[in-house]
Amino acid sequence: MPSKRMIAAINEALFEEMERDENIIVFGEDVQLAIMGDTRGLYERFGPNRIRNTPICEATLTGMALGATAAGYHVVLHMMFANFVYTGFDAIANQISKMRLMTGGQLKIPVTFLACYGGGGSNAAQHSDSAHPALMNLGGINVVMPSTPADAKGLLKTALRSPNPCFFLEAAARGGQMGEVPDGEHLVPFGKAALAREGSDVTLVTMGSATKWCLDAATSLGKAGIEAEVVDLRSLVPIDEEAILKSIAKTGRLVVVDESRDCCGAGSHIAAIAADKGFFSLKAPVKRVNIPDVAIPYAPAAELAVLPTPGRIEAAVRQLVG
Amino acid sequence: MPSKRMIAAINEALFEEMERDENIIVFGEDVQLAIMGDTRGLYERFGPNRIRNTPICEATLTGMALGATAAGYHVVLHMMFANFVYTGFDAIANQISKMRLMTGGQLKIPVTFLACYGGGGSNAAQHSDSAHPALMNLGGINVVMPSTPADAKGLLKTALRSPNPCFFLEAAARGGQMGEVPDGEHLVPFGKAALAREGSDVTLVTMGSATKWCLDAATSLGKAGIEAEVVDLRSLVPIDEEAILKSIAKTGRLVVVDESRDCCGAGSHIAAIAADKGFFSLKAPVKRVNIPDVAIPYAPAAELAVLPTPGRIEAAVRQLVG
Amino acid sequence: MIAVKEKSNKHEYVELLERMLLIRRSEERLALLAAAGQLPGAVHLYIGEEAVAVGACSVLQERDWITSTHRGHGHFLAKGGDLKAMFAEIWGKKEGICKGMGGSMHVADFSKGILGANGIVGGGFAIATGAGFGAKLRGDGRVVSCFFGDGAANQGVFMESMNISSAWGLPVIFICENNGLSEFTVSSTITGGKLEDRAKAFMPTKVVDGNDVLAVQAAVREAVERARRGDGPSYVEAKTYRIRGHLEAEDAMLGGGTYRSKEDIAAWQAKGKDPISRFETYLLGNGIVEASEVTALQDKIIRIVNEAVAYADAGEDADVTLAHSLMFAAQEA
Amino acid sequence: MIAVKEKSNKHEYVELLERMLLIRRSEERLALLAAAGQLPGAVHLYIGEEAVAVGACSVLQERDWITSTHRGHGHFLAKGGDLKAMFAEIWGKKEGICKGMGGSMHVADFSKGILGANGIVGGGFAIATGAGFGAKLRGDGRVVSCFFGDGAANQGVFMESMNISSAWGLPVIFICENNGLSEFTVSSTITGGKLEDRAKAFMPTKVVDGNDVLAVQAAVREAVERARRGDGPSYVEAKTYRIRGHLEAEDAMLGGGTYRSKEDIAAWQAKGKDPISRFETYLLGNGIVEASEVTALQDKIIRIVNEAVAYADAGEDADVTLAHSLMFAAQEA
Ligand SMILES: Cc1ncc(C[n+]2csc(CCOP(=O)(O)OP(=O)(O)O)c2C)c(N)n1
Ligand SMILES: Cc1ncc(C[n+]2csc(CCOP(=O)(O)OP(=O)(O)O)c2C)c(N)n1
Ligand SMILES: [Mg+2]
Ligand SMILES: [Mg+2]
Repeated sequence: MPSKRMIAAINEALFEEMERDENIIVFGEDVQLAIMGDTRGLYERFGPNRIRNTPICEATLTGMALGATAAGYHVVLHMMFANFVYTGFDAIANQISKMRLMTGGQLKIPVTFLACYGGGGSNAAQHSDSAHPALMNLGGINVVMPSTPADAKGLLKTALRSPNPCFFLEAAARGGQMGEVPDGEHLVPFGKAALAREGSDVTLVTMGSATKWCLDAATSLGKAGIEAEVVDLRSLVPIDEEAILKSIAKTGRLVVVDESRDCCGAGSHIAAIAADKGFFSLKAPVKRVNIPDVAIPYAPAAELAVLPTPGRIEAAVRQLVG
Repeated sequence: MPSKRMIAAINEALFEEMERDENIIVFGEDVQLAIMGDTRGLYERFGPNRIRNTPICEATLTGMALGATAAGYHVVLHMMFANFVYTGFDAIANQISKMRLMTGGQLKIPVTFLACYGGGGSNAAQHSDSAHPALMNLGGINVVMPSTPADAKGLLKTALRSPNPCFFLEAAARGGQMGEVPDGEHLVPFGKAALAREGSDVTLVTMGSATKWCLDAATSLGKAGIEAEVVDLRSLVPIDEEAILKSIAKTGRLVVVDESRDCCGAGSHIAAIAADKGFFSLKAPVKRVNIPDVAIPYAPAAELAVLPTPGRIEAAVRQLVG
Repeated sequence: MIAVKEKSNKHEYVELLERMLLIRRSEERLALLAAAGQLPGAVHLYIGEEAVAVGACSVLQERDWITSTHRGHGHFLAKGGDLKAMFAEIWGKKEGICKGMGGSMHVADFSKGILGANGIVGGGFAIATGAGFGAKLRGDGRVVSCFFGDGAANQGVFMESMNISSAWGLPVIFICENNGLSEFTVSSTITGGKLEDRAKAFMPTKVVDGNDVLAVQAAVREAVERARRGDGPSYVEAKTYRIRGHLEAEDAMLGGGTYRSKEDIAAWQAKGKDPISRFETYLLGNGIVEASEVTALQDKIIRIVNEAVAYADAGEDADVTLAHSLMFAAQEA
Repeated sequence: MIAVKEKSNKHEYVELLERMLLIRRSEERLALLAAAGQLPGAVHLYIGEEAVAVGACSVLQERDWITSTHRGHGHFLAKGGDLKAMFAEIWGKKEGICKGMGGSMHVADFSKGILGANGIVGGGFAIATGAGFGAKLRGDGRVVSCFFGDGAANQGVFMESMNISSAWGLPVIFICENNGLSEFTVSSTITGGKLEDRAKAFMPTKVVDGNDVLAVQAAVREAVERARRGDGPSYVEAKTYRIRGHLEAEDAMLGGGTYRSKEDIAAWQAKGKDPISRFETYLLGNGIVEASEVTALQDKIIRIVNEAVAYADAGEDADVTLAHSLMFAAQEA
């Protein structure tokens, strides 16, 4: 399998699916010259009717995505940074996540949102948020977060064939990460976690950007004789509860690692699942390593201090094991 | 103490604080004739410079609230229904919750938001959401949800003296609920739960609209010999972890009851706290009774079926006790 | 839906009258039932504004799209939505057009191009613009009519949507129902400048007497033709008035407060102003219809409304499990 | 900040030149350092647009407010912000104006009326309107200048804020920095109609040559006077150009793509167009300053920039615990 950068795998999924399905259209701010890199070359290949730069007006763009599905399109809306999801949040929360139920199921909403999330670039508070908790809470929207180029391709292809709205979230600082990517048809189903590392002493449940940090922490812990299992959820809505429960049944210990703020974050939700359905497997408190309830600071060291980096993960594990 | 309706207690807090502090101004859509009842009479008393109807433009109103603090005002912005918080979410999430840190603490942001949340009125999906999980996840905003008229008055007075942004959330279906309300100076501090009912068999942690349902369930369970303790959090940010942990140390069992959707909801966050810091107290799985991950349906019976009503609470308790 | 005619004729006129009467009579029934506490949720009536929806939709084809508002019954019926299915919806029944999941504020029928009433003020702008973008890409000559109120015209999505529609030449007709009111607020107190001027920055505009069904029809017809030709969006502002309260529970919510005078309401209800009695007078006065025909029409409408009430009454309660099963569509094989 | 003068004179002219030079030279230094990978985060430079901020702020008082954009260094310095504190901020240092918590996109100094640069395009509109509302309520004669780009003018909050400002007669000056570009998009491809016409629906407007500092100054002065008199908001559009990339990392992000020609950039950099060389030529040509004075000024500015770099270099790293302690203000006793 060829090794590719994450961003190239995303680009490949877009190319392949747009070739396959002429109803897929892409729009958003600066998608033509591809400010985030992922949509590069689509304009040259598919032209202005399939990919188009928009004005800066997120509130309308999100609602437009819904409207354009009436004409039979599968819309890909690029939101650039996850913080701008807040700017366009009304139509996401009040229209897209509710319209199918409100109309008694009259419509399908094949809309795939792309957005880059997370810190690591000293982009400060307005360009470093992870918006997934707010999206997960809406109920009507799938949310996926790949951690490898292969999963990025496979999850995005699944999203682009789905009749439902989906947020495909890209870790802003990880576009350059390399990995093997299967050529052509490669679909990763929603709601299936990947076992990123096997281990017997503690389970790290994680996703997206935090997976690499977990694997780094696990390697380091391994040297100290602590074997961490790393479960990469890949999709948050739907979520693979079984994979979580199976792993904690094996290890009895859980640390949830996620790059979103703690309060009502993804980590809390996963911990809550464990405390309910996995309760009898647990031998120790469920720990969360995530972003504290603060805005992301600018200065590099200050930013790094609030990210769920390997050091913090290791420390949490050591509270449970050893 | 005089008995008053919830909405009257809120109104009283506004009157008293606006008398006390001439820097408090109120604006929002239809606050003058008081479409939600809570701001009634303020216009006649304080006039157009202290309370003013605005155009319908939530995205600007939330940002304006921040801007007006530059002139030394404590702004009360009424958002009407919690769903409209999504419409004005950008300035809440990207400006208000982050501006203090982003500027190195140069400003205070004394903004109190009022919004009515929750179901029970067959108002359908776009008028029945509880937006608190998304707000709790932002990190820079206090979130309070009274369950009694006295707490409504006391929490709102605290909010109106706070230098920080605060969401004061009113249960839409509970404005008429009666309760004794202390006259004059009555302040309820943020971050202090109330023990709404003592019990030894199971803890119900709840807040706002769900408190009444918990108390009803507890009464019914009591008849069957199951004594439920009801902890009414009153404030969600900051949250009274101690009260939660103290109660589960006593009962060993926890059901979290909240009127927000499950995924990354307030209930998940409370369960996560218990699974971490309260782990060794727990004798049974932590259950959550809340809104499933769906949009709120219109038809009364269908709406009721998704609310965390006493029947569902009782059923959850009986899974743990008995 | 009312058929498109090259030339106005009696048949078409009677259809316009019939459709306005259907809206009026069915909403009067809703008012009665709401007052009796027999309807769930909030009910926002369109009474007094029927000429706007009916005039506008009379020049649309079934495949054309509309987006509507919280005050959406009139648009739904004017665009050919089924009264029985709408009543069943408001009653919260399984037979409702949205299976009882949406209610009054969300009546929609995608098969008839009705992309939904909307509880979010301004919620229709972007949906209409997106649909217009879709239509433009397909090049199939479809147009979209976006109904919205003068209050909604203060939402920024109005400008955003006009900008995109104009920059990209989309077939969108922005139809402002200017009734001078935003809930309990007199719109002039919260509105800077003239709404029409906001639109003028982007597209051709026309302001018409919104209680004159033929005037609305003519203005929208011109806009539709322009849109179908590929010449882009237009703005039509219809000056009209809401006779009933903002919602049927208004009196209780006002707690004795007032925001308009009884005289104002009476003036707009007068024969020369009310869109329906005025059009009747016009048709009778010009000998286009006979008094007996109008009476027969009135009787027919009452019958239709009665039948719809009976239908909704007899319906089954909504399926309480739908909230769980309908949120996501099943993946196709 | 540049003092307000009844009549233009040499002193004032030199101040305008000096302020523009300060912005130019300090940003040129930032460009070099960014290219060398020595600055954290994204850096958006104002080079080529200095006349707008400097002309506008020259007629503001210290107590007046401004809101700024992602391209905010120029506004910050023009309104009297301290260069050392700004550099220290961009360096991520404790001595930074925001203690290193905000960086380039968030430079703010509330004590000087600078209500913050803003990473959200259009983020300043509502803040300016709220501040203007506050000023109006206080009746203290303060005004607010809201700087924004032509791209931001497509955000709906632009219309919403103009509506409120006009409906309530707020002392807000909307200053559009029309550089024809929104990131890598040529704005004309995503913009319907003329921006000025959007504003005309609400308030007096004026379009000026944004590279002519005196033209900007005159237009903004008129708007400020109107606002102080209580006569409400104005719109001033300054036609200008961004010489540098959207951000300093642009080349890498474009991956070889282009959105404008080298010739365009060169044309705007020409002596007759560039706001600084043009103003210098004007001052020299009219005998207002001598060449030696300009040289001395240039030297002085270089010294100031060097000192600021040294100051920032010598600063302490930002306190990593601040994120925790600064989120909420302490309740007063
Ligand atoms: C985003 C949003 N904000 C506020 C409301 C509450 N609301 C419902 S109708 C209305 C007034 C709408 O006025 P207009 O658009 O003129 O329509 P009209 O009711 O006059 O037909 C308001 C403020 C809402 N439903 N949605
Ligand atoms: C809400 C939001 N959407 C998108 C962006 C990304 N973005 C940053 S600058 C910019 C272009 C702004 O153009 P303009 O307002 O003309 O300012 P200029 O850069 O030309 O000075 C965009 C789209 C953003 N920062 N915020
Ligand atoms: Mg209206
Ligand atoms: Mg620009």
